[in-house]
Amino acid sequence: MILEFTPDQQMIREEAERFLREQSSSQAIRRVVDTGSTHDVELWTSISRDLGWCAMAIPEEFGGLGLGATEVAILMELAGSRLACVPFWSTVCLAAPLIESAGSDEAKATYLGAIAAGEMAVTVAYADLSAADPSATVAVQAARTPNGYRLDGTVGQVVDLAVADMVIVPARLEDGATALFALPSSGGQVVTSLSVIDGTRPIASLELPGLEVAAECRIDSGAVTGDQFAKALRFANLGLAAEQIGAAQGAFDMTLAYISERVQFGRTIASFQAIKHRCAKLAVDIAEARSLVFGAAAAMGQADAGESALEICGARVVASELQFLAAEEAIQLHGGVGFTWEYDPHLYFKRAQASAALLGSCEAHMDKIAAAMFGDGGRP
Amino acid sequence: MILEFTPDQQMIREEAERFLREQSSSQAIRRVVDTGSTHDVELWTSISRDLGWCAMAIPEEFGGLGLGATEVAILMELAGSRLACVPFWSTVCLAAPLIESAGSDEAKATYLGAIAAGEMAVTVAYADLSAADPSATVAVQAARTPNGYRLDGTVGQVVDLAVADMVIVPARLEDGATALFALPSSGGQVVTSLSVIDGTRPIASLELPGLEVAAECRIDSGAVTGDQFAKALRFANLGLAAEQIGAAQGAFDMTLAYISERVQFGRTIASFQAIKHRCAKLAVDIAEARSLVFGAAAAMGQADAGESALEICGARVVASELQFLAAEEAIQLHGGVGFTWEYDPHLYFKRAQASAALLGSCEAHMDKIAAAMFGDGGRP
Amino acid sequence: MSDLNAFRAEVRDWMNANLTGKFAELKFRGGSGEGDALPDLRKEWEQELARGRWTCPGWPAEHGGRGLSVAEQVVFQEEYSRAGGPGRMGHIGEGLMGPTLIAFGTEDQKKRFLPGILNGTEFWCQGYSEPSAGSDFGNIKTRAKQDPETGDWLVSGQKVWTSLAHLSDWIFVVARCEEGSVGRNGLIFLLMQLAQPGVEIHPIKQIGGGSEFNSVFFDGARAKAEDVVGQPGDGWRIAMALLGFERGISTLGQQMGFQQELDLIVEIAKENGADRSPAIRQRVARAWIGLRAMRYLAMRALSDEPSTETRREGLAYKYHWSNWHRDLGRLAMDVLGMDGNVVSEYPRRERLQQMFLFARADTIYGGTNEIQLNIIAEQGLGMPREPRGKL
Amino acid sequence: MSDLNAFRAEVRDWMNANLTGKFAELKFRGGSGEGDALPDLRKEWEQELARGRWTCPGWPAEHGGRGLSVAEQVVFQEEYSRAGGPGRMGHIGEGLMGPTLIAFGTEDQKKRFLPGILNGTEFWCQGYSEPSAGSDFGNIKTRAKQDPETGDWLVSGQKVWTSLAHLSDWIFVVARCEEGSVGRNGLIFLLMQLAQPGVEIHPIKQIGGGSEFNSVFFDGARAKAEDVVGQPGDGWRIAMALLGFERGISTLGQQMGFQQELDLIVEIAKENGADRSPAIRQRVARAWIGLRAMRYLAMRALSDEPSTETRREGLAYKYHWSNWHRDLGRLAMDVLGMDGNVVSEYPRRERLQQMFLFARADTIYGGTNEIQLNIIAEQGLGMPREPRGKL
Repeated sequence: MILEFTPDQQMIREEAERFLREQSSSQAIRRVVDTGSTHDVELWTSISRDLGWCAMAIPEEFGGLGLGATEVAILMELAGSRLACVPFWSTVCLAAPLIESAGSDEAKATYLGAIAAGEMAVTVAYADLSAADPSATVAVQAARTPNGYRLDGTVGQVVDLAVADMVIVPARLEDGATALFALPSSGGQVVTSLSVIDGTRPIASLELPGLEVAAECRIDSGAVTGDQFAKALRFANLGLAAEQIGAAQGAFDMTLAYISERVQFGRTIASFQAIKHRCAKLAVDIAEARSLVFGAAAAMGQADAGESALEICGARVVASELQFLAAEEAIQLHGGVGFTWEYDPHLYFKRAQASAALLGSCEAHMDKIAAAMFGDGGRP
Repeated sequence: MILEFTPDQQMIREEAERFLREQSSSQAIRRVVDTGSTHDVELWTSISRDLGWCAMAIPEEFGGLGLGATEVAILMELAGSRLACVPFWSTVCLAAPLIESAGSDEAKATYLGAIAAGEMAVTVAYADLSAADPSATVAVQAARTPNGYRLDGTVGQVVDLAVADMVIVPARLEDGATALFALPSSGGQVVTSLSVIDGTRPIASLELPGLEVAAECRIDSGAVTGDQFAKALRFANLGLAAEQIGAAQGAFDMTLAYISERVQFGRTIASFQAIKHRCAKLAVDIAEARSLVFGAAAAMGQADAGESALEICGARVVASELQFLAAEEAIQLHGGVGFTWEYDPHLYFKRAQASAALLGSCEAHMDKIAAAMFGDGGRP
Repeated sequence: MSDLNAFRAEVRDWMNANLTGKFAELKFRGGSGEGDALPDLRKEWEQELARGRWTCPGWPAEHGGRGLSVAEQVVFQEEYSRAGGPGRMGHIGEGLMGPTLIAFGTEDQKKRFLPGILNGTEFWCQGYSEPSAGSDFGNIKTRAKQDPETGDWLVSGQKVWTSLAHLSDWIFVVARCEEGSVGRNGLIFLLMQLAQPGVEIHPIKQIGGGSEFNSVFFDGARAKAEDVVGQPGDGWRIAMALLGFERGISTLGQQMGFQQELDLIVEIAKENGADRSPAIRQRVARAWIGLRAMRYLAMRALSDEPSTETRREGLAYKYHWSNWHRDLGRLAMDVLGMDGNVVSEYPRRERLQQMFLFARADTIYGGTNEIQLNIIAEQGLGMPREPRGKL
Repeated sequence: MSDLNAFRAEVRDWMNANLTGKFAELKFRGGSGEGDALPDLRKEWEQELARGRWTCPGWPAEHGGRGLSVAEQVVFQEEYSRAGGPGRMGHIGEGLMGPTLIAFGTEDQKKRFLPGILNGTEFWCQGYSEPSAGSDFGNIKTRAKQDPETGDWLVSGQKVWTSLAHLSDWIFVVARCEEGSVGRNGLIFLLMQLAQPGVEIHPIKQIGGGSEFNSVFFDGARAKAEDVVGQPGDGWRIAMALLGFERGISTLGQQMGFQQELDLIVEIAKENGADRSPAIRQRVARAWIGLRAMRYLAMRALSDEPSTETRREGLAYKYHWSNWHRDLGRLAMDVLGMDGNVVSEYPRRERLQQMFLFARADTIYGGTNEIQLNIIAEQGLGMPREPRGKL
């Protein structure tokens, strides 16, 4: 009834915050962005191996800590606030839940174990990651061969592909069923890094020109169902929403600090009431979005799946809008320096636009909610 | 190229403004609203008979002044700013253009002449005045009789019906064509005044329970075409948009005056920067909307009809949104007294909601514009 | 959890059993915008509640309450609203006056006033706002002068926006008791009977036609010497503490009402075809999102040991719900279309029309939007304070 | 009207005949966000324009212009943009410096500087903003000290946000020439050569990767005694007058560019299916409405005898276009979807991406949104002035 963090959750939060403040500084982000690197290697090692963040939501039987969506949301929020350049979301929110939901027992033991141990970054090559349901279309065809399968197809944009140790590829079998293939980074697929505006999250294209893979590469428990995809994607959306509100908070904190120092007309910018009211409105939006994200996280296990899915849709809507607004205001309230490369607002701004384009537009999420409310399955 | 009022237009404007400031005071409006009257009889007599406003856009051959859309928009804007309780819009913007566009020569001579002379308030009983195209549906059936026609049907809401001396009823003939019938207020139709939230514009329902009318009541030049309706409705929309921006300006002026006097925390409310910025944004919206309304009015005769129609759609969108925002801010910035009956903001507020519901929602107007831009005839 | 469910069932059963007969007429009535509706029957209903021990259930047992936990109080509010329980005439007494007396009142005051509140026989209203001190609470001008003979206080001045004063028995009044004092100093917190010479109540007609609010004029009206709460001069502290007793539990009941309004909008849209409009659908979805967020926001704010963050979020609550509700009113009218303008006896439509109009007050009373944003910026974000002018 | 049409045809023909060959590469280039693109060729293009007598066509004939009417200048701007004429390197000289010299310059200054502007051989930039005087023009700290021997002025300080300084020959500088003066007093308006010791130009890398703006550092750099415009101490008046010469005619050309961007968005939406989204359709329609209103707003503002009302509306213009354009950038990216994030050589996409990023500067340079709203409130609506602080 009362929604608050447990003392353990509070501790995870405080420690993660302290760690990221030191390790994912502006300088660290710029080392990645300005050199076009895929990620912050050192930071990723710390997070995955030393701090065990990747183990958080993996069930204990696979070597994880068996904690829940709230703990992951806490970490995603903080990672977002520092624009941490690591494949954390793809590994923990995109790939691991899919393995857990649709993977074979062997695959779970092997890969969830490796993820929990911090030995592996993993991503998923959905055909269209911008769709509200990225599993609805499949870009890769899988044909059985004597020794395994032949994979054919191209996926235009795969997040964190160039840094991942493994990519999970949903592919269509001849009988129309969808299978999952796990390809190690050395697996022979063609990976082409794309130059992107948001340099904090790498994207690459994936080409599978008739790639022959062994039968063991197939990791699903026998044809993936829509429900299995949906369950995994709820987690991905929740994690993304948490990251987005974190990035909004990060941009907002930076802005508050700047306008409290910067003087114009003999006053700090923060002393102008019009600015105060805009900041206060942002604070209201943050309160709204954070409540919904953590409320949805807490309800995830308890509420029925349909209700929970709608809450997560809602969380994505408010988080996407909030993140953009916070970044927009960061640029505007920084004034002249706000649109320079040297200051950080543009990093948050580019990330905001790029994140909003993932896993469904606000409109698409609201369409889903409306369809449920009107009980008519969608726009008539 | 340069868009400005001619000296004549400027003069019309200044005189009308002076007149309305005196004659359509808050007290005058309240005499109508608080007693549930249909209109301000004295004001209507002055406008229609003494000042000749109804003659403005009627062609000279029918006794009018032969001026154009700009002059009517000027008057509508000012009438709106004072919430003048008169059937000016229905007579001049709704009915007269329909008679001019689709009426027989006799009807034009008779009725446009009477309107120009200020002898007649007229309205039109469109089946659904809330539709973007109110002529698309017809609620009344007309059957030929030996002496004329028998009219059957009900129109739920007709603006200014209870005050009009005549109502024009679009009716469907047996052959599917649409005819116009002019019924004097004594014509035997059943008129039931409705109690409405916006007491500044009366609405009544019209019942025609098999009413027998003479053949002369039919006033169209022989089946009304869609183009004829569309032309008349462009004028109605433009006039309504002008009225709406006027009402917005009226609410805004009232608000500016109030906050310049009212003191809180030892300062006038107008001295708070957050309030200043909101007022400034309203001023921007007013500038935008007024420019579009008068630009569209000036282009009406010149640009091609399609282009002009879209501009008028756009004018309705910005005018409807502006009117609501200005009224909303009027209530909010008046503080506690803003939601009392005693102060005027609620009059503007109720009018804003009621006006926005006429002749198409903002969404419907934008749909039309998008259909033209994408060249696909509407939402796919 | 199962205890809560049992409690929920208890409330539901009681409401189903008792909001019947003559009280059935009260269902969903007396909400905001029509707080003055059916007053006599609603006072009877308060006594019915008292018989069920459902007045003041959050008060400690030693003062006649049930000592319910926060979670239980939330459940009560939710079930009360879900069942259509009418707007509470006793709200000010139960939620504000009672807790203030329990904390600051004398034994005599508790003995004299708490029973009337508990039994639903005495009704209270609030005398804070003044014409020239709408949002500016420090600018109070109503004066209290002590009668040297009796020790009573003679009060003169005007209070405004007093909810249901015309239907109440008592009013608590913040007045200036030290001549020449300014701002927060020199104020006194008085309990005053309304039915006495020197008190005049003028209803204020509202945008929707109802008169929930009043101006209350005092012209030498009397507060007994023993009816001061705290010390003379200490009124600011008492007044602020009183406002703090609103822990926001009732907001979860309020949200039930919001959900009913939203359901009504969906229902009407399906009937009149507004559900075919993509823009309306998106707005309906957005309203649902905002309401869901509101629920979790309230639940976070109920934490017993709020962090800086949840405290900051708590400041956002009033701004969020009031603006959400105001927008819901517009959505309702846009769904109704031209019919929204026509006043009819059709009760669902009327409820939405009244909501549309009265929700305009939501962003004004109890701290305007502008004051809320100042508070969030200054107290929540630590931004510089707005300078006071010298006009 | 027919004269205007003939004139329009003349411009169109000239552009079609001359924006070809090596200049074809310049089409639609050098706009905002890439003002530093292809500088050498664009300077050549300025000289090509000069040969056609299309530089400074609004200047009076006696100073080498064509003395075009406002309407003709609008036509020129429109046709120039429609043909894809590149961003003008000579804009500051033609639009700001020239008119200022014509109004306030000495005969000698006119003789020395106007020809270079007219011929497209000398390029100017603007030295107004400073790091601690972004929007606060009265807070200028750059100092000019007169050399008692030569009468020249020695300038020290820093200007910032100077467009294209690294590609310009001359800069006009507002500096403080009276020690101890504050605000608008004691300023001087100087013309200074950039290629001299004591001037350093540092490009500022922008959000989109380009470097249109610069910081310009002065360390005892010299302005000749004869290169003061107006009197020492009179700099504020000259500086303000200069800003006033922007009559907003060029904005109608700018709007042509906006229309092209909107057309591009529509085209891409049709290709990638974004046109099936009702929300995108509504936003596209809204953009069209805003652009159409912008056009009429500009046309009203061009009136020779503006009324109070059109003057007030004119103040709204910058706020309206810059925020409209900023929103257009977001719409473009939302239409592109995930592809919007990928940098490619696909020129239509790249144009929209650059627009999305650089439009963020639109609401900041040339007076931020916040300054514009202050001006509208104070000058347009007569609301009280914002008090200056004393930090």
